Amino acid sequence: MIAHGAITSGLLAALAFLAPPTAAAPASRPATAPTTSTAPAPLPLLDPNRFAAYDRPSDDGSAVIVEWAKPLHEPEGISYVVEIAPSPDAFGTDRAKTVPVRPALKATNPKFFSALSASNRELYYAAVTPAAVFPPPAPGKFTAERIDKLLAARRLNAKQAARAKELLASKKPEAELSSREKRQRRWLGRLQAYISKSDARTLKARQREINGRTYYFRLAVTDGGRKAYVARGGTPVTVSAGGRANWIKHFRWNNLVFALTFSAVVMAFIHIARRNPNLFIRKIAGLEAVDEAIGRATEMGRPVFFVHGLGSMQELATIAAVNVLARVARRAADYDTRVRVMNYEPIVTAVSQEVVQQAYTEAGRPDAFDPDDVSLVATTQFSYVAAVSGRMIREQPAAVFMVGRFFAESLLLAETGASTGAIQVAGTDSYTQLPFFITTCDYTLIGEELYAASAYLSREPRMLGSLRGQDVGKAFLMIVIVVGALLLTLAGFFDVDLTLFRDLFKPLS
Amino acid sequence: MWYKRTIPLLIVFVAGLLGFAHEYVPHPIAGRFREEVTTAFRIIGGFALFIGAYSLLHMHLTRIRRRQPGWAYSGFVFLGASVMIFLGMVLGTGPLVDPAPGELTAFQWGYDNVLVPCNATIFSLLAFFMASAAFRTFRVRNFSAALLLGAAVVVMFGRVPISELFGELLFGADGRQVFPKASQILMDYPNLAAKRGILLGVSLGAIAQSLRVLFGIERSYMGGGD
Amino acid sequence: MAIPQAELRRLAIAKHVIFVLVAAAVIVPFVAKVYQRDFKPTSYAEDLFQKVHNLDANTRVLISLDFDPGSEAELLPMGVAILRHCFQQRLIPVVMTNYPSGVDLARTIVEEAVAKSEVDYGRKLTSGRDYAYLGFRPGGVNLVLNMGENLKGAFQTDYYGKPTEDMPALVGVQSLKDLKLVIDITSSAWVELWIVYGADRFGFEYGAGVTAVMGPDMYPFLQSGQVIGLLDGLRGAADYELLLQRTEVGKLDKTGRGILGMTAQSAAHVLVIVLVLAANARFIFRRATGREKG
Amino acid sequence: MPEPDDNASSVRRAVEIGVFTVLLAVFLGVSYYCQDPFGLTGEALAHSIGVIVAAGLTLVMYSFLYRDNPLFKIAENLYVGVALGYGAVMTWRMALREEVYKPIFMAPTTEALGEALVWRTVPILLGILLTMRISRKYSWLSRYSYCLLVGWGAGVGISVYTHSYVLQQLNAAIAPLQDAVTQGTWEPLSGAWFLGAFFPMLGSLAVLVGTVAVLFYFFFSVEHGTAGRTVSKVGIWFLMISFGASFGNTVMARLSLLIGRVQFLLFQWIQMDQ
Repeated sequence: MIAHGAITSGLLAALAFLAPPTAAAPASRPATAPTTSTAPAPLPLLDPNRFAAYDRPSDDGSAVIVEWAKPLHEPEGISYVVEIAPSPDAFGTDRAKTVPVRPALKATNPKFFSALSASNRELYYAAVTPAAVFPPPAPGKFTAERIDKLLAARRLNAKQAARAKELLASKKPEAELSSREKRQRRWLGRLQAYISKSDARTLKARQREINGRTYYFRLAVTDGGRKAYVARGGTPVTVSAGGRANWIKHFRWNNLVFALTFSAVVMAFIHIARRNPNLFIRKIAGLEAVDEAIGRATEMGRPVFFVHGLGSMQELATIAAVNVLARVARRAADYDTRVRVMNYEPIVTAVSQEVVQQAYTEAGRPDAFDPDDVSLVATTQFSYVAAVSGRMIREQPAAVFMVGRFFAESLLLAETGASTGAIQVAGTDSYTQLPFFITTCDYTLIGEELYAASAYLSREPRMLGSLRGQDVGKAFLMIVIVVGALLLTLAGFFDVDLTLFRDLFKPLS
Repeated sequence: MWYKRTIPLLIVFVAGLLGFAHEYVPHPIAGRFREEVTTAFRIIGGFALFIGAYSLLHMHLTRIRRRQPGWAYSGFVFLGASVMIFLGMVLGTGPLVDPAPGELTAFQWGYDNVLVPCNATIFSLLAFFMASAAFRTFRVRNFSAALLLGAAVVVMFGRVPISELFGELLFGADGRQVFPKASQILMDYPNLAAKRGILLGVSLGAIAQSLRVLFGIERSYMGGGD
Repeated sequence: MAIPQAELRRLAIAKHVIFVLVAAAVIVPFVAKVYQRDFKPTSYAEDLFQKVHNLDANTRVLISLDFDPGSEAELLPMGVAILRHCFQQRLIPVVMTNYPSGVDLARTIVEEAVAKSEVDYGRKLTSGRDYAYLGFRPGGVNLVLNMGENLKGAFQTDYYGKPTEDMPALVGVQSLKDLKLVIDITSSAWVELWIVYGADRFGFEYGAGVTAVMGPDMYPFLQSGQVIGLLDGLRGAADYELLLQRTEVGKLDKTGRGILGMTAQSAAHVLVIVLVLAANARFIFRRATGREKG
Repeated sequence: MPEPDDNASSVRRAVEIGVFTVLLAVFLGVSYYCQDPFGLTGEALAHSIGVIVAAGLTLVMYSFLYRDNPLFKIAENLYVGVALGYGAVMTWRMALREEVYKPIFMAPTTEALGEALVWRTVPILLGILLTMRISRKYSWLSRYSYCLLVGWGAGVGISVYTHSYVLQQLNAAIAPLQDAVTQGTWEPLSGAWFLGAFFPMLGSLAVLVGTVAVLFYFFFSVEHGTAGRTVSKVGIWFLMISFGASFGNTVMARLSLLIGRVQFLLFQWIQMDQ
C-alpha cells in the first residue's frame, strides 16, 4: 500500500515537473518544427474554480449544463470540447466521448439563467444531452429475426409470427392480391405500426433513463490541433452532474404572476359586486338610443323588431342580448308598443319568450303578451335572412334592434332595415360584422360595450364584477405600455441598458 | 342535485386547475399527462361531432312532424344526408377501407359536385348584396362613418393591382406604389393599433370568462335543467 | 319616416341594376382575356415565400388547410401555390385539416399540386415519401396540444389509411417541436389557435394564409413576430403565385387562379368604390341642400 | 313562414314560370353543347355530369338574387343535408373508426388489444356519456364529460391567453419609439430622414397612442371627463379606421368568392379557353 502510494506521488511529482502537461505537449510541437509557421498564441487558461456542471434548471431532465468563465482574452479560431464519461476512471478510454460545444454567455439566455447577476455576463454555458452522446441501441428493423424475438418475448403467438413472416417474405404486387391477402397485408401494416410505436416508447424511456444518470465532465479549449484542459495543478478538473426533471418552469414566473393577480382581482370584484350591485359603471351612450327608438315607434304606432342573430345561448353576446331585450320589452310594454323577436335558435327562443313575458308582467299587463310575437323564424342562415327581411318589408317596423352574435347575414338584415327607414340600433361582439352595422345603423354597441350595456342594465354581479376586474387589467396594460415606451425611448437617448425592464414582460415558453 | 350539479362543477374546477397548473411544470410527467388527456379528448371529440348532426336532424324532423311552414323543404335535408351516408358507408370502398390516392368514389363525387358548389356559391351571393348596400345604405352619417368609409375606399383600391396602373398614370413610373403604399400604411399603423387594443381587451375578457367557468360562477354552458 | 312604396320600388330596381353591373365587372375580364400579370407582391407574402424558399431540402413543413368549400375561391389557390413551392424546393409537405367538411377539399388541393408539380419538376411524387396527407382528426385545440407531444400518436394513419409510424415523409417528426415551419391556411379562428396552442408553445415558425375578412386582424401578430408571413385573401394567393413564377420564368404554367382573378377583382373594386362615392356625394349634396336629414 | 310576396299577381307568376322554363332550356342546351355527356363513358362521364350538376346548383343559388324562391330553398336544404351526411361519414372514417373501432376491433395482437382497452375504455365511456346530451331525461349525464372538456379548456386558456395575447402583445407594444429613428439617417428634414426616421417614429407613436386610446374607449369604470372624452374619441377614430380596413377587405373577400364561381362556370362548365 505504501509502495503504491509512493509510486503515485512519484508520478505526480514527475507530472508536476512536466507541468502543465496538456498545454505543454502541443505547445512544444511548433518548437520542433519552427520553420513551418510562427508560434501561435497560447491557448487561454480557464479558471478551474469557475468550471461546473449541474442539472439544467426548469427543464424536463433532458440536459446538463456545463459552465465556465469566459477567458479574458479569447483568440480567434479556438473552440471548446467537453469530454463526457459515465465514470471518473473512464476518461481516456473509449467509454468517454468528446463533444464539441458552442458556448453562449449565460446572460443571453433569460429562459434558464437570470440576466440580473453580473457573473452571468462572464460565464459561458453549454447544454449537453447525455442521451445524444450515449444513444441507446436503436430498435431493430421489422425482420424475420425481430419476429422471432417478439415470439420469444411472447408478444406474438406462434400463428401470428408464422403469418407475419410469410407475409413479410411475399413479394406479390398489390394488384394481384386477393381480398383476403389484402386484408392480411393490412394486418401486417398494423402490426408493424404497433411494434414501431412501442419501440419508440421504449426508446424514449431509455433516453430518459440515460439522461438521468450521473456523468463526469472535462472541458478543454482547442484550436484544432492543440488541446488545453481546465486543470488544477496539472490534472484536468472533473466535475459531475446528471439531468433531473424539475417541477416548475421558473422562466414563466411573469405569466404566473399576471394570471394569478388578474384572477384575484376579477374574483374580488365579483365578490364586491355581489354585495353591492350598484357598483359604478359608466352609462353607455347607446342605451339612450334604445329609449329614443321605442319612443319613436310608439309615436308612429308601428312595431319594434328585435333580431337575435345566430348565436346560441352559451355565448356572451346572446346572454347580453337577452338582457338588452329585457329592457326593450319593458319599455315597449310601458308604452304599449308591440315587440317582435326574430329567433334562429330554439333555446334562445324559449329564453326570449320568458323574458318578454316577464317584462309585460312587470309592467302590469301580463295579458298583453302574445307568445307568437317571439318566434323561431327559420333554421338556416339564408332562410333566416329571407324570412326576417320579408317581415321587415311587410310590417315596416319603426325601430330595429340587432343584438347578439352575427355572421354574414348582418349586412343583408341591416340593409333591409335601413331601406324601410327604421331607426336601427345594433350591438355585437362579432368584430368582422361591425363595419356593416356602423355604416347602416343609427347606433352601434361595439364589442365590450355590449357587455357593459348588459351589465349596466342587469346589474348581474358576475358580469359587473368581472367587467370591473377587466378594467383594472386594462388600466395596468395602459400604464405599462405608456410608461414602458417612454422609459425605453429615453433609455435609448441616454444609452441606459433597460433589458431587465423588457424581460419583465417577455413571454418565454 | 349532488350528481347533477355539484360533481360536474367539481370536475370543472379540478380539470381546470390541472390544465392551468401543468402549464408551469416542465417534468415529463406533465407532458405525458397532457398527451393522455388530449388523446382522451380527441376520442370524446369524435362523439361530440355526432351531437351536432343529431340536433340538426332532430330539428328538421320536428319541423316535418309539426308541419311547420316550409316543412317540405326539410325533406331535402334528409334526402341529402341519407344519400351521402349511403354512398360513403355502403357503396364504393365501404365503411372500412379508404380510397387510394387519386381514386374517385361516388361519395367524393357528391362532395365535389353538390357540397362544394353550394357552399362556395352561397357566400358569394354577398358580393352582390355588398355592392348594392355600398350604393344604397353605406352613408357618411357622421365623422366616424366618414373615417370608416374613407379607410375602406383606400384599402379597397390599394389592394388591387389596377391601383398600380392608376398610380403610374397620375404620378409617373415612380408613383406605381402610391396607392398600395397608402393602404399598407393604413393597415400597418392605425389598423394595427386598434386591433391590438381590441385584442388585449378581448383576451382579458376571455381570461375572466375562463375564471368564471372555473369557479362555477358562469354555468350557461351546462344547459338548462337543475 | 316611412319610405313611400314608389321609393322602395325604385330602390329595388337600383338593386337589380347593381347586381347586373357586378356580374359584368367580374365576367368581362375573363371573356375579354384581359389579365394584369405584373404587380408588386405585398411584403408579408414575400416574407412567407422567402421563408419557404430558404429551407433546406427534405425539411418537413406542416401545412394545415383549415377551411371548407365556402372559402375555396380564396384559399385553394394559396394551398396549391405553397405546395408547389414546397415540391420545387424538394421540401416534404405534411398536410392536415381541422375541418371535417374540408377533408376532401384538402385532398383535392394536394392532388392538384402533386399533378402540376410532377409535370413542372419532372419527378414522380409519392404519397408517404415526398408528401403526406394526414386528413382530419377531431379534438380541436386538444389535437394541436396532442400533436405537440406526439404527432404520430395523434395521426396513427394518414388519409389513405397507411400507418404513419414508419412513414418516410414523417421521419424525424415525433412532435410539433421537431418542425421548423408550420403554415395554416384558414378562414376561421384556427389561425389564432395555431399561434396560441402551437407556435408560441412548441417553438416553430408560423406563417398564415387567411381570407381577406380576417387579414386586418393579423397585424398585431405580424408586428409581434408571432406570424412571420401572411397571405391575405385572393391577392395573397396571387402574390405567392407571382413570386413562384418569377423563380422559373416561362417554365411554370401561367394559369394561377389568383393572378387570373386579379383583373376581375380590380374591376369589381373600382365599381364598388364608384358606387360608394357616387351615393355619398348625392347624400352629402342632398343633406347640404336640406333635402335629407343626417 | 309566409312568403315575402305571396300577393304577387298571377300574371307575374306566369311570366316567372315562362322565364324559368326558357332559362332551364338554355342551361340544358349549353350543358349539352359544352360538356357533351353522351359522348363519354366511365370517369369522364361522371366528371361531366358532375360539372353540369355543380353548375346547375350554382345557378340555382344565384336565383336568390332575383328573390327567395322554392328552387333556392331546395338547394339550400339539400346542401345542409349533404354537408350533414358528409360530416357524419367523415366523423366515422377519420375519428371513430381510427380512434375506437380500429384500435379495439382490429388490434393486431392481444397485447395491442389490452393496451387499447386500458387507455381507451374511459375516454370512450366519456364519449358515450357526452352523447346523452340528446336525451332529455339523461342529458345531465353528459355534463360529466362536457365539464371535463370545458374545465380543462378554461384552465389551459388562462395560461395560454396570458402568454400569447397579453404578454406577447404587451412585449411588442412597449417597443421604444426611437428604434425606428436609429435605423434611419440623422439628417433632419432630408427626404431620407423623413422616410427612414421621421415617418417610422410617427408610425410607432400612432400605434402607441392608438392602442392606449382604444383600450381606454373600452374602459367603463370612470365617467369620462373632458380629457377622457378626448382620449376615447381618438380611440373611436382608430377603431373606425381599422373597421374601414376590415370593411374594404371583406368586400374583397366576397368578390373573390364570386370570382371563384365565375371561373368555375366559365372555365369548367362552358369550357372557355383561359
